[in-house]
Amino acid sequence: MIESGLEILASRYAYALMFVLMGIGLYMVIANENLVKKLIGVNLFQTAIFLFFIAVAYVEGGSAPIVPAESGEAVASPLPQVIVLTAIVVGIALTAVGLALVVRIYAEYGTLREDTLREVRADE
Amino acid sequence: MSAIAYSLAVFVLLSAVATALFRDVLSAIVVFAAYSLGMAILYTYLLAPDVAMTEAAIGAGVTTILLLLTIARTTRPSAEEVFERVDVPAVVVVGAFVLVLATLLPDMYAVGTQDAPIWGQGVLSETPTVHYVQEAYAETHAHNAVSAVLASYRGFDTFGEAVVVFAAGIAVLLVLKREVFA
Amino acid sequence: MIETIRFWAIVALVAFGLFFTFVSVVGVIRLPDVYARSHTASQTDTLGAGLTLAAVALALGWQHATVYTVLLLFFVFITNPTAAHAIARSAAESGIVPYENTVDEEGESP
Amino acid sequence: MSDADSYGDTYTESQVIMTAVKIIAPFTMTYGLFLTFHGTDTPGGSFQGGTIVGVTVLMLAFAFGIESTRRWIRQSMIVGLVTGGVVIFAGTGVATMALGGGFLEYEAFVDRFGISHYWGMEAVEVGGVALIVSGIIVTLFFATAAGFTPVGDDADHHEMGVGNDD
Repeated sequence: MIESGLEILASRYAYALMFVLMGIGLYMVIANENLVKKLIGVNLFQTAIFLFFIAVAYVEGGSAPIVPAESGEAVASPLPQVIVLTAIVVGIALTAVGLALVVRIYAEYGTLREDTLREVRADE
Repeated sequence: MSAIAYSLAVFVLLSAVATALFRDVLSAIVVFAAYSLGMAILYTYLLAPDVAMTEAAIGAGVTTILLLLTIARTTRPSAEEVFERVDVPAVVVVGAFVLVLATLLPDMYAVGTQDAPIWGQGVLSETPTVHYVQEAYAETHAHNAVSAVLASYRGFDTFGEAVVVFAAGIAVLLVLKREVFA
Repeated sequence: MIETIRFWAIVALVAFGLFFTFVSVVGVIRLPDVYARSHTASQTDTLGAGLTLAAVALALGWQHATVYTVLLLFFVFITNPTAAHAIARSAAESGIVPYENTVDEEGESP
Repeated sequence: MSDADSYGDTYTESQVIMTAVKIIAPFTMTYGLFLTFHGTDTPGGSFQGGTIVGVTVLMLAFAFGIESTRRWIRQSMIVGLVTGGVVIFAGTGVATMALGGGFLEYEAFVDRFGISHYWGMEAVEVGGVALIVSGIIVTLFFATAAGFTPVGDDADHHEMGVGNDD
């Protein structure tokens, strides 16, 4: 039972890592009070999804998707890699918009902590 | 063989935990840069050099710079203790989330196997992946299949992504109420 | 003969690289303030990574990848001291006072 | 100029960093352009190349001061890069439609001008994505570095917003 569980974990390590990283990202978004750290959590969650796509595209003993490959050589799938490639660039744009909002929030309320922000907004 | 992958996975995991727990935002940002770099190496190991380059330049470079600029523009809370208190209810919720996901693990295909449907096994014989790998050079004359898919097969999608990036640049200027950068 | 020399040269370079990396890790944990730590941390990059990259270049022999490795070595040697300099400088500008050992006489001078 | 001291304060000139950046910057610029132009044959492409070209500007800004780099680069150039990229990208798509194909269907170029399919891809990669990405990286950097300064009518607006909330 334990051995088969370990074997599943060993052969699917990238997916297991992705689940744990998603958990950590989610934890940062829920539990950290600082807005900048929340945004880092969003980024972490994003990278976990990227890891999933890349792990799907991976092929054991293959090579990078430069075609035409030598005969009989396996090549990693280009399609998930393209999706991740564009998603990373869109991700940084999204992070930048979030950071701009953080800068605005600080200019308006003078704090970046979520609990203090709630109090300030409740007082208004 | 995959000792490299395991050690990289452990490194990435540890730096992610450190990012979540450091109380000082500056430390969290620096550790997050290390995390991105570890992730980039992991992508290289998983045969995605294009993605690894992007992640190293954007994840470890530009994201870090933007985060640093933000805390320079706003505030960096002084930290008495090194680590944050662990929020127990959040850990319970997140733990339940991860456990539910983990039940999917036995049903997933092993990493790197060619039995997965994406490789045209089972009922699917002509998948996009198989087509791209076999025909990309003949159809587009580009050696790099990633570029071929990016610019040719999925050109319309890339156009959408580029416009999203363009819109994000405008959105940042709008949020900061700037027409010029000065 | 020449192969034997090359083999032992690679082993020696990797060993020295690991040694300097180990020393700097110990230093980062043990040393008292940001200046001493950034000094010892830059050792990892310049000497540790530098010697290991030299070993890699030697092990690869004459091929394309060797050129990349040597270029990498060059950039590592330029950028890392600069980064260490930038860290120490910004620490000095933000007013961090160097640690002074008041217990014994052989404390390092800033 | 009030904004000069708002973010000129953290910069101090350093001979070491400036020299190192002077040595490194041509290499990173070349590498970025190599990745952009050679992306169809080797790993790399316009997203990576554009990012590295953008990061070169960021590096210069760190060495020589954000304010002076921003003046050196000029507003119109960055805006031109980004909008030019979108226009070239969309223009390539519209051109293929005008020649009787679908949007970004490069076979139309092959049929009409007899050039390889490859050149349509290069137009989109180099002319479109690389310009957009490099311009946007620089834009995001300068915009975030400038931050938000509430002045004059902005402050009034803020007051009004608070009043509406009550």
